Amino acid sequence: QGGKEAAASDGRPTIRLLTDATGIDDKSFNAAAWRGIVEYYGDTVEKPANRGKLYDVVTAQTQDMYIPNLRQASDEGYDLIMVTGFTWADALSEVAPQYPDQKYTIVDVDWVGQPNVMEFIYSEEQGSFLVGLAAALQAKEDGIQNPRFGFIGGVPGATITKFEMGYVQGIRSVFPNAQIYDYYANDWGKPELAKAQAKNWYDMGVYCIFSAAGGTGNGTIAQAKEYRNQGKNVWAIGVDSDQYADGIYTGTKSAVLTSMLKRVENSSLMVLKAVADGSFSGGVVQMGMADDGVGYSTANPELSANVVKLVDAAKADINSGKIKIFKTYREALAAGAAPAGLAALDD
Amino acid sequence: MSMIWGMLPSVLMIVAPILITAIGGMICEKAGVVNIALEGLMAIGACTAAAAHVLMEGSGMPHSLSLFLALTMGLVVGGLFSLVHALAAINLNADQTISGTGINLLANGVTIFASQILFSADRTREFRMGMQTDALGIYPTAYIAIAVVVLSWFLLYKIPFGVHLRACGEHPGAAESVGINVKKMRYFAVVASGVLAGLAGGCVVLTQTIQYTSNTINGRGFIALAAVSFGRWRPLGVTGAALLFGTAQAFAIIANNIPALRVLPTEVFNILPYVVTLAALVLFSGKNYAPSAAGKAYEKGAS
Amino acid sequence: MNNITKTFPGVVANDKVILQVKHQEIHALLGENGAGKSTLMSILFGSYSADSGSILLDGKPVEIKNPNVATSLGIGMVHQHFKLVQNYTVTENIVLGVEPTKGRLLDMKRARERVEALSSQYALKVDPDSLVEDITVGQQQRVEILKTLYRNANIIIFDEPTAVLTPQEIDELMEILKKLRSEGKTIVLITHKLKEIKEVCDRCTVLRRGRCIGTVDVQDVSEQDLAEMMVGRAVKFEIDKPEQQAGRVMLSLQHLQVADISGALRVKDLSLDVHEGEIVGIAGVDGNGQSELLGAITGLLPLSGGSILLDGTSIGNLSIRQRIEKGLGYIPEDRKKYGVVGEFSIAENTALKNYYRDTYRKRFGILDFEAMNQEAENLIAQFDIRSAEGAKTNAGSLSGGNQQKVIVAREISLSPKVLVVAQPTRGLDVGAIEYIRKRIIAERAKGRAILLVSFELDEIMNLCDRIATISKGSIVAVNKQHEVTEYEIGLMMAGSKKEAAR
Amino acid sequence: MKLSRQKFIQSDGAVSVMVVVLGFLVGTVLVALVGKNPLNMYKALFQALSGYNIDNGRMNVRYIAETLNYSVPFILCGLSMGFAKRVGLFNIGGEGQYIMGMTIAQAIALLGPRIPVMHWMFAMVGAVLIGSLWGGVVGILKAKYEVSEVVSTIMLNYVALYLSRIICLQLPGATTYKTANFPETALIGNAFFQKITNNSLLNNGIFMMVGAVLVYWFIMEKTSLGYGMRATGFNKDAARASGIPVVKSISISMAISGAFAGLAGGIVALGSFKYGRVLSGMDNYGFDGIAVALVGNCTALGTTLAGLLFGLLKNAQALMQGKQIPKEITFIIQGLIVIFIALRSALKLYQEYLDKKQLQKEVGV
Ligand SMILES: Nc1ncnc2c1ncn2[C@@H]1O[C@H](COP(=O)(O)OP(=O)(O)OP(=O)(O)O)[C@@H](O)[C@H]1O
Ligand SMILES: Nc1ncnc2c1ncn2[C@@H]1O[C@H](COP(=O)(O)OP(=O)(O)OP(=O)(O)O)[C@@H](O)[C@H]1O
Ligand SMILES: [Mg+2]
Ligand SMILES: [Mg+2]
Repeated sequence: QGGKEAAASDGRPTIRLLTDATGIDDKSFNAAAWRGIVEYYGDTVEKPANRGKLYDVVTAQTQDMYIPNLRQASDEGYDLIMVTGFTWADALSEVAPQYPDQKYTIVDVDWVGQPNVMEFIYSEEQGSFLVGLAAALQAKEDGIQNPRFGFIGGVPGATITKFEMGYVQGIRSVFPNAQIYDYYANDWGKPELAKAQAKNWYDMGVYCIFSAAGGTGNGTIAQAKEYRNQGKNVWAIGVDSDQYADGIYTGTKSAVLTSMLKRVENSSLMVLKAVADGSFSGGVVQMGMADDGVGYSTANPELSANVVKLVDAAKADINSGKIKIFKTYREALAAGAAPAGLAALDD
Repeated sequence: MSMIWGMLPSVLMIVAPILITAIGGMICEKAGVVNIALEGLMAIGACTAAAAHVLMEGSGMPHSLSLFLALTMGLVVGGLFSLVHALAAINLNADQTISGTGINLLANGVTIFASQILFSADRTREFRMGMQTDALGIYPTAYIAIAVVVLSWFLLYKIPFGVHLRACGEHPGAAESVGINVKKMRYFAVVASGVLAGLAGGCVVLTQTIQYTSNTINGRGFIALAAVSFGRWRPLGVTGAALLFGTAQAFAIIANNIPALRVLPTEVFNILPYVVTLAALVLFSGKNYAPSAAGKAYEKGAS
Repeated sequence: MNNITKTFPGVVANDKVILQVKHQEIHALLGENGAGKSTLMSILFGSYSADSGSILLDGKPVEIKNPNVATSLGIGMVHQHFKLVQNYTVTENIVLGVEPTKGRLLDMKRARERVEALSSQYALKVDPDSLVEDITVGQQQRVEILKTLYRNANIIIFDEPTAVLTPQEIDELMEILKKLRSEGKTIVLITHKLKEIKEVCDRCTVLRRGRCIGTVDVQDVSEQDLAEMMVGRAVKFEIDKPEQQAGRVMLSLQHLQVADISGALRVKDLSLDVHEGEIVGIAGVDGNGQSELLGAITGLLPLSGGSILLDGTSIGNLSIRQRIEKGLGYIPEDRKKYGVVGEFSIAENTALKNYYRDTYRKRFGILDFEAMNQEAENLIAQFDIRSAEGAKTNAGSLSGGNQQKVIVAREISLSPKVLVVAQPTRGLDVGAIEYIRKRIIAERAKGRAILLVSFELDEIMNLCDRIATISKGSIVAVNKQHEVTEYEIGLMMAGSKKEAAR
Repeated sequence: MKLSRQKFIQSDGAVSVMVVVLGFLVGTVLVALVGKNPLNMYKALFQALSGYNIDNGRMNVRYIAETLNYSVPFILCGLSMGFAKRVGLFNIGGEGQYIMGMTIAQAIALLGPRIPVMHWMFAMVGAVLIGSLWGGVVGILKAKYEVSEVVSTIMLNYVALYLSRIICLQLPGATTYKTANFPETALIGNAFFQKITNNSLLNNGIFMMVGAVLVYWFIMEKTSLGYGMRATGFNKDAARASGIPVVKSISISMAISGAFAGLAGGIVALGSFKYGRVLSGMDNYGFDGIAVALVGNCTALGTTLAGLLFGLLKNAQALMQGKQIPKEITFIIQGLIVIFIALRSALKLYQEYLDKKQLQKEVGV
């Protein structure tokens, strides 16, 4: 079962996805990577017909399983092994040189530097800029005076800081002096904290909250749903995948105004195609907005057409370099693009 | 100050499930059975309630009816699983911590396994709308918790049933000799703790998040267990203990919003509730308030 | 009760026992420890169900499945070990299980009134609002009696009610029994005290090793006859105790003050000397500071004041182990709790106090289990300890008497200068009692200073050279054994000075 | 026949084996119920046990080595739980002790003197010491202030988790998820093992684990210290009355108990990783150790075997998933085994029932 031995006769490559403990239902990069894989083989997530034949997934319960799981997958002769998230970087750096003929790919990392590893990194700050911009424009459209905004992070660190900085700069491009609160729950799995903080902020008059906090972020969405359902004009912003559906509270009405999209599925598709046509090579692939790596969701019908138009316009400016987005708090602060006193950390 | 008052509904949201579970644990220990499976039972209740709500809501059932039935099912399944503990602890004189540990482990697997069967995913599908707050911004869970506290107090101290139940935890031999069916009482208590833990699990998912994941309960059952002894096995004491935990959690958020406190590492506030509890336990140590027969198997007729 | 048979794992507790009790009589049930008396009565009371046999009440067969049925049939029981919830009040305990209610709510006011009424009707004085843990054993017994009366029992079973009472309290109890009989109650009295049977009982049934030996009219038999029926052979009541000269002071208690765990002062300014080669008895009703006194001497409880000298050195502040090393031996009252480790073998139990010394300890703290076993085998032979697998038998599987022998063997083998002995024969059968008492007297002959605490006046009178009577934590008087009567001691136990008693 | 049945019921080992078999049986049924082939589960288990892949006939010793390596923290945390349980305490704090051990080992690895061998030894000693401190505190609170060890260990688990973050974030090169790489001198990898096991993670930790098992057995069964502790565990009052320093016994035993878990943390930190982790959640070895000890009946040998079983299940997880068997089945099997262990007391009741029946027959009821 699995592995090269079972490769399809049509020459499609085999792949194993390795994930951390959260698994492929994390609504984040694991889910997206899986979605891309499934799509490549013409299956759907609900009915992965070729699972176990051409592709499969293994979830590591603890981090000390990363290296053994990588080696095990390498033994089984898959054409490609995919891992997601920077926590896998060290394990991959260790294993990849030992299996020089095995192809690997990793998402969110650009420092493995092995000839048999294709590395994908995403410009999260660009997508985050867009959702910040969208939220600010929507607030303006709603006629809100001095709207305030919130950001909830999981565990602080450089990656999450990219999200926060992009978001902050997006807002500030509309309201240069907008008040922006931030909060790090220090945990990826405590929605109650995000929910309590979100309620607190919404009560204070915050208009929109963007959370990049894994399962913790579910609390924000839950709170936004409740308040919208009660008729309050507040929003949550989804992250990684399009969380429009998660935010639906009635009919097609969703409390998720938009989502910062990080299309890891594109990495899956790209790398699988590269393996199939023999163009696979090691090195870093930067997935920016221009490459459709990041973006924002327009699924919510309440996101006004005008806002969409303006945000799409900004996209062009980002691509052309007219809008410059800082990735670190240090830089953003120095350039005056972010307010002082945020809890973001650069390492 | 207004910020702290504003946090009250959130504090209640966090406290309510812990309190409900702790009251269940208290009743159980009052009857002489220690239940360290609270954590697992909460998980089972949470998973059941979330799954049921998703499925019923999706079938077009009225929202509040669906919520009600979901909670009920969480409560029933929690109660059913607690029967395992009851059987082991009451009929078979098993070591009560062992069967509790077993249920906790089992719950890890069973909830996810069930989600895979129902939703082909490691978690339940997300529901549309959980519980709603009232005009004061307070969830029904807070009222459920208050009702549970009052009811438990009434049950344990105001009617003969409670006197009988407590006697089973203090001196089962005495209870047996006056015709109280110790096994039945203990069964009631264990199942009550399972039911309340299941209910509380449902309360957690339906107020704090949008779906059940393996991380949803996240130690709350153990905190409830601690609240039982910290609260000295009295409804009011347990309420106080649960409130302390909830408030300390909220304090981490409040501290975040006060610039002066932001210089401290967040972890300091994360640690706070646990350190406070430890300190309080040392400070108020001395007399042992635990029911004297708690944790010991009772063999009929033994004196 | 007809042909009642009841087995426990490993024991036939009742073997086709027949018991017939008449209306309004006081019927004694006599037998050694373990004869099956409690078991038989537990069957009558529904706590156990018999393996076979039948019960007839007023000629009609009844099936007593549980205590509830017994209660509804008018059968009540005062258990050997009181069945009282310690942190409930007297009233709560009495009404437990049949609480008066108003609607569905507890009506403690009415309960209290009922208790007070019953308590004055039968002259059973108790404070209805006290917690049971705060009242004396005698009072607890009254609570137990009130429990049966509250349930309108017509047949009341008393399981060894006098074991824990002072002679005066026993007299009171006998009066209560007679009063109950005159009020129309039928009473079954379990005891192995022949005097009591002669005093109040009408008829007596004797059990031995689970079998029914016979039923007799008490008037027709002597105490000696009853004793022989009970034991199955001729018995001697007194033990030989040669006169012996006491030596120098070995244990000296000076102005002891001891508080119990809740902080209440239970021993007040107590002073007492014990000499080499003498047995000093502490007579008193349970709960008058004996446990605290024992705790203070052995080191289980801290001293609040005063000092303890052992052979001249102060041991009051030493650890328990240091006291043992200085030559203090202790045979505790509660052998299961303080005496043996049930899951340990006999060998591990006999080494419990000196396992860490060079006898059993080799290099690196390794224990010499071989030596332990050998020593234990010696003791087993020497002390006639009956066990299934010799030194390797788990102590928990031994009978009570043999567990006690293990403890006695351990303590005596350590050759202590002072031996503190508490209730050494409680719950043992006649053979074991004789044996243990002989060993204690043998220790006296070796010149040990022995302090004996017992609630059984018989035992005190039989064994001691001097008797110190304790009441409310203080010594009322110290008397030579032959200069005082049981009756006088009884009065002093109740608190009056000896002079007053005369 | 009758005798052998009695022997069986009384033999803890035999019953444990039966319980494990039962757990697997139920697990098998569950797998079949969800439409998967249970045979695949056993193939995965067999491969994790023997290194032999039945499907393609390939042999790879690395799987055996990984099973062993995973079992190291299970066994050590099992010993931690078991040691406390033998003294009558329920140590739910293995996780916290493990985390603290891990943390200190990481700190010493990054800050300690880079002397070969000495360096990692220092780190391990540090892990053991902090573990014993973390456990010892519980013992002292219990012995001196009667604070329930169940409550205090639960509290200390969380304190450890967050304290570990605070400490690790201060270490050189720390980001919010990892520190700088450890110097070579701090690692406990074993080149020989790597060579013969196809680069498994098996490391010198296994020697420490074996040492710990021996120490456990030696202290418990052979020494006067262990004797005093067992006496305390079985009957605290009798032990105290016999002069055994109970407060000391309890404190020391919790300290030793914590030392085992601390060592587990140190071994995982320096054996399975080349950098320090800044934890954001728990590894759960400490909690699983509870189950390991219970399955192993708290004896040295039993705990070792139970730990190996848990290591096997863990190593089989990935192999099972590769065959589309959900890994949760391993948790279910573990939980069932522990529950069946609890039900073991039923066998004792059954034995008593048989004895009684026998006696009744003799008496002729
Ligand atoms: N629950 C039990 N399980 C096993 N054996 C028991 C049990 N209860 C009593 N026995 C045994 O049955 C026998 C009869 O015990 P019982 O308590 O009826 O004696 P007794 O005559 O009341 O003795 P005592 O004078 O000591 O009260 C004894 O050998 C006792 O050890
Ligand atoms: N309540 C009980 N539960 C279980 N077993 C008991 C109980 N009471 C006694 N036994 C067991 O019954 C057996 C007989 O005990 P018991 O103390 O009655 O013996 P005995 O015949 O009175 O001997 P001794 O004269 O030495 O006291 C022992 O093996 C004891 O462990
Ligand atoms: Mg006996
Ligand atoms: Mg008796």
